[in-house]
Amino acid sequence: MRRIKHFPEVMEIEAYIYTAGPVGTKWLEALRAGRLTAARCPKCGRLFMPPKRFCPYDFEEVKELREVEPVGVVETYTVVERDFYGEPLRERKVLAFIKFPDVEGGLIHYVKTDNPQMGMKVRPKWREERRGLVTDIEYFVEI
Amino acid sequence: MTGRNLNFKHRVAVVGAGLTLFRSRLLETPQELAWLAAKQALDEAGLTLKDIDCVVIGSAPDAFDGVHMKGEYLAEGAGGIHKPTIRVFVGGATGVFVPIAAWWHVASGLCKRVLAVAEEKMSHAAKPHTQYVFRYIWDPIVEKPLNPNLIWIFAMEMHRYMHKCGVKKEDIALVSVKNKRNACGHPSAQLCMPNITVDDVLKSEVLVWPVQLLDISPTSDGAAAVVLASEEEARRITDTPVWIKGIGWTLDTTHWTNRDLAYPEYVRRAAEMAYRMAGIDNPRKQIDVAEPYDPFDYKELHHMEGLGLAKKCEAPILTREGVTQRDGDLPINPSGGLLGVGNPIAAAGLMKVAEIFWQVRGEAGERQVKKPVYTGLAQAWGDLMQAGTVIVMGI
Amino acid sequence: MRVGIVGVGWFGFQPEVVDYSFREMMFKAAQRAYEDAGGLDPRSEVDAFVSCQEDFWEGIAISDEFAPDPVGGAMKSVYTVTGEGLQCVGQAYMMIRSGLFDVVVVESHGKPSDVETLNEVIFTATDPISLRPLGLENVHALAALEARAYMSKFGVAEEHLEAVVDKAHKAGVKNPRAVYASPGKSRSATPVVAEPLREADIAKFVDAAVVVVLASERVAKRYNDTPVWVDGVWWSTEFSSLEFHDWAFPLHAREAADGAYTQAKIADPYKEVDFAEVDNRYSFKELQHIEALRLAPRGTAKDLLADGAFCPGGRLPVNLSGGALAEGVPFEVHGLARLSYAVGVMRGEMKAEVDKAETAVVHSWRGIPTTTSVAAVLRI
Amino acid sequence: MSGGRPINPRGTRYEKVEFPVFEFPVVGKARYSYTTGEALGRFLAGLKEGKILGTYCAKCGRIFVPPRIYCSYCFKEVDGWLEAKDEGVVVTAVMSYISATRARLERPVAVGVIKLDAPGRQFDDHFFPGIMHYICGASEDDVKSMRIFGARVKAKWKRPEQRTGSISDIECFEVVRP
Repeated sequence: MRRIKHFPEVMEIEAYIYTAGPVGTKWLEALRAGRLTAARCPKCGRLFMPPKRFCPYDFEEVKELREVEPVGVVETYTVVERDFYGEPLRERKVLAFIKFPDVEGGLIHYVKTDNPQMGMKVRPKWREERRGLVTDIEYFVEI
Repeated sequence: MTGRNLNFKHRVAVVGAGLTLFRSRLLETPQELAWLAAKQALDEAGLTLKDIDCVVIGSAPDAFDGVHMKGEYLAEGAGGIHKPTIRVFVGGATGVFVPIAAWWHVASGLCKRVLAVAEEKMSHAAKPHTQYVFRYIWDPIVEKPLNPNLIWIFAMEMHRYMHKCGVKKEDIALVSVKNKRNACGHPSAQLCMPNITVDDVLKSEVLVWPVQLLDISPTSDGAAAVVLASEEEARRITDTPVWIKGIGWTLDTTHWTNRDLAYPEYVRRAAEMAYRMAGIDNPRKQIDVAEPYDPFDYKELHHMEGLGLAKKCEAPILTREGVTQRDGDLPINPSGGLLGVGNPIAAAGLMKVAEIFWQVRGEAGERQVKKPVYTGLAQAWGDLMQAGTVIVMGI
Repeated sequence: MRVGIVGVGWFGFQPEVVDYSFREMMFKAAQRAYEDAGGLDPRSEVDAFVSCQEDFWEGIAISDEFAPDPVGGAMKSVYTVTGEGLQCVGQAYMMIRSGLFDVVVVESHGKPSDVETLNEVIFTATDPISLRPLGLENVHALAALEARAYMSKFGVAEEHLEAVVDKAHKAGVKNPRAVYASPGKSRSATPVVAEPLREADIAKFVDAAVVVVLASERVAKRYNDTPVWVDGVWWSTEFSSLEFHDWAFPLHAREAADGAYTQAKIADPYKEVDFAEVDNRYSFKELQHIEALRLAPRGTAKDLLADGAFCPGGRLPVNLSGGALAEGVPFEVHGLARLSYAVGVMRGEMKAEVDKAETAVVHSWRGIPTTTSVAAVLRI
Repeated sequence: MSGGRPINPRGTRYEKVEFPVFEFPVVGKARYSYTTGEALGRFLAGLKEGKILGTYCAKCGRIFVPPRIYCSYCFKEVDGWLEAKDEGVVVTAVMSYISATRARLERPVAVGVIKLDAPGRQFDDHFFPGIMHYICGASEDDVKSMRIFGARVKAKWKRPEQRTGSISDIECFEVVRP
């Protein structure tokens, strides 16, 4: 019995427009100004980056952003050589999780280095033209 | 169905509820919306996050917020970190289903205090238009190639109901007028229209005849939350716990083009399940206030008949006679419903559960119905004219 | 009130099931499960149905619409959990213990072969503000970050991953469902994908559907003389965003396991558990999850595995089925795949080199980028 | 807007976007190739040949259009295939003035559910072979006056070479004028 076995379709719209909430918007505006900040919970004093509008631990409201020294430490990293479908990438990329002293969380971002190390100190390399996104940091470089 | 006399060793009560504003566009991220509602519910119950041991999340299509595995994403905002957190999903009926799932979290004895949070942020799906996401609700092979608009299916059901029961559009418009005026008493309301008239509804833009613009609830961002507790905990938390007396839900066959849309049989079955558990045999008399799901005005009438609160084709008559007003004998949607307060899909159903919670406790302020309230009902609907969820609550 | 598994049915476990749609796969799995439950009639003997599924896996905006019919749940109490198959078992466990339900059917299905842009779909699960703008070409890189954190903290070397992959492929040969079990393949012969993970460290995807029938102690014997009892099931979400979770150790797996052990009154898992089926969709995860499930002290799973403790015939066999590395990852069905294999071993239907198979622990994780695990304790 | 709970519900409303947001283009990011399976695979092949195929259950007598390999009511495999006629009666119909993206249409289109004839089988309102489709040859007044309910309609097929094996191989169901 003849059959048409597949039916191609999509579940797409044109584009999503994500907003970042009151604290997140200030965080993105700080990025646009080339500054790293973290959100501080008034009750437990933890600093959160990426920022939070509420403390996940005690559910208090978080309003205040604090400036953070743009010096991070590579806590773990990977050298990505192939894409999900197995094709080699045009150029290898180093993806890392970068922690900042006394800050809970950190940033998952690219590091431009030929010799990635655990515990390596890095600082952000900002793009000239910034739009208020985590990609305003082009990548991190070793200090 | 095991219909034995259902007195459970674990009675479960609602002890707190919270809501955000319902608006077409809110700046908060979905996590923050969930947190705003959850925090308000905890505050009202006089609890903090560390008192919660399980979390149940409700949110409708991921394609609105634009986040895959949305349950994981919302866990933080719903207070679910380092805890068992689960997301249940029955389309639009999710809002009333969240407390149903939270009920067996407690009734099973595995959890003592459960946070049930429903959230929806539809404004992320901005381009080309929020409504565009509804095209992915249809059967991808048999229906979607016709490039449908979701309002088609509601209009077909409404027209079938009008045809079968001989209902006029004027009768149906009365529901929209009632709810959009009632909403003016609700602090979260998106669409309070104090002076709306039937004429306004009948003159509003025709979208898909017989559905016109003011027949519909708006798309919204918003979140709602309730706190459930075991009997022992509930008595310690508050002296006015509102018991969950009955739960019920039913999903009909997917193939809505094979069945008559004039009467929601699946809502009747869901109500029957909840009534049996709550020991209700004459809902018209024993239910003091009800919040049936009203994404469209005709749906309130349609669901009143499914819930047995009106005989078949009788709901428009009761509405015309004012029986369903706040000072009527059977107040329906005193909150203002989805038509007036707003329709952030999953959170809309839980807003109704919160309304019944406040009505039973006499805390609905301007919206409080005139007659004394001992037993109330909230109902949600969803999927392709297919899912009915019912919860009966009371003293 | 104990809760027993009285029927299990599966269908598929093929890289691409071409001739059956996901609904038809659900129907086939349900038919087998009901047959296994002594010819149970879903139209009259089942109180509720729970389906585990996600919208973006199916490409349908409210995918729970399609749950009722294929499992016999039209006009019945059917609902969907957007979560892991084992979380659905957890819901059924709660529903039955509440006293309102006696027989609950759990279903999960996954058809990865239908998804053409799988990396982008998985990536849509990341936080829109903090991670999505990066546009990762390979979401497995996030798992690689966890791999290095674990391996460097506990001195785990590539040879230990080699041992896990080797064990999975050899054990999988005895599992009729394990399409990816190929004993000849050596891990080092496969290319590096995201260092330290090579291709062989990453489980491939598979189309599958599994249905499980659970019943209360009151009625279980009507459907099966030897039910496998679910004595504990628990789940936990560690965090919503990866930046705040423990990169080196799956706390969520530890929290889920502790919850399940407490319910099942297991004080010392290493002594009281006979065998385990855990999530090894990345090779290093098997070691992490063995330790998280208290089957080995932290950092020692690699050594005990090298001594053969967790191999078939060992002291506490882990993944007799070969796990996801051999069977493939069927999206949310993974937990039920582990559970159905464990039930087969405990009933003696699956020939397995394990001397005692009376108490088993089954675990599943929801994969990248989640921090959610589920664990269940089974007894016969 | 006052009185009673919820007290001071919160949320930050905004009209226009004048602050950093992340616009995430989605085109090309959620593509699927659905496996039609036995039932819909044959259904689509049938449409390409100008036929509307269904399955039937001998135990309860129900006919399934669109077809499926299981009877939802008896939970058993269906007992065989049959061809439904490509004509029937309108069960419900509406007039759409907007497209899927909510944009106004120049000319409204009628859409409805059509109960298909299946010779030798009768159905009640509660279960019948039926599909949703466009209805042509019906005026706005036909729909608004509800005269369209129960009207006989017949499929208007695209030319064979234009057909691709999809529900859109039928252009619409045309009202049969007596």
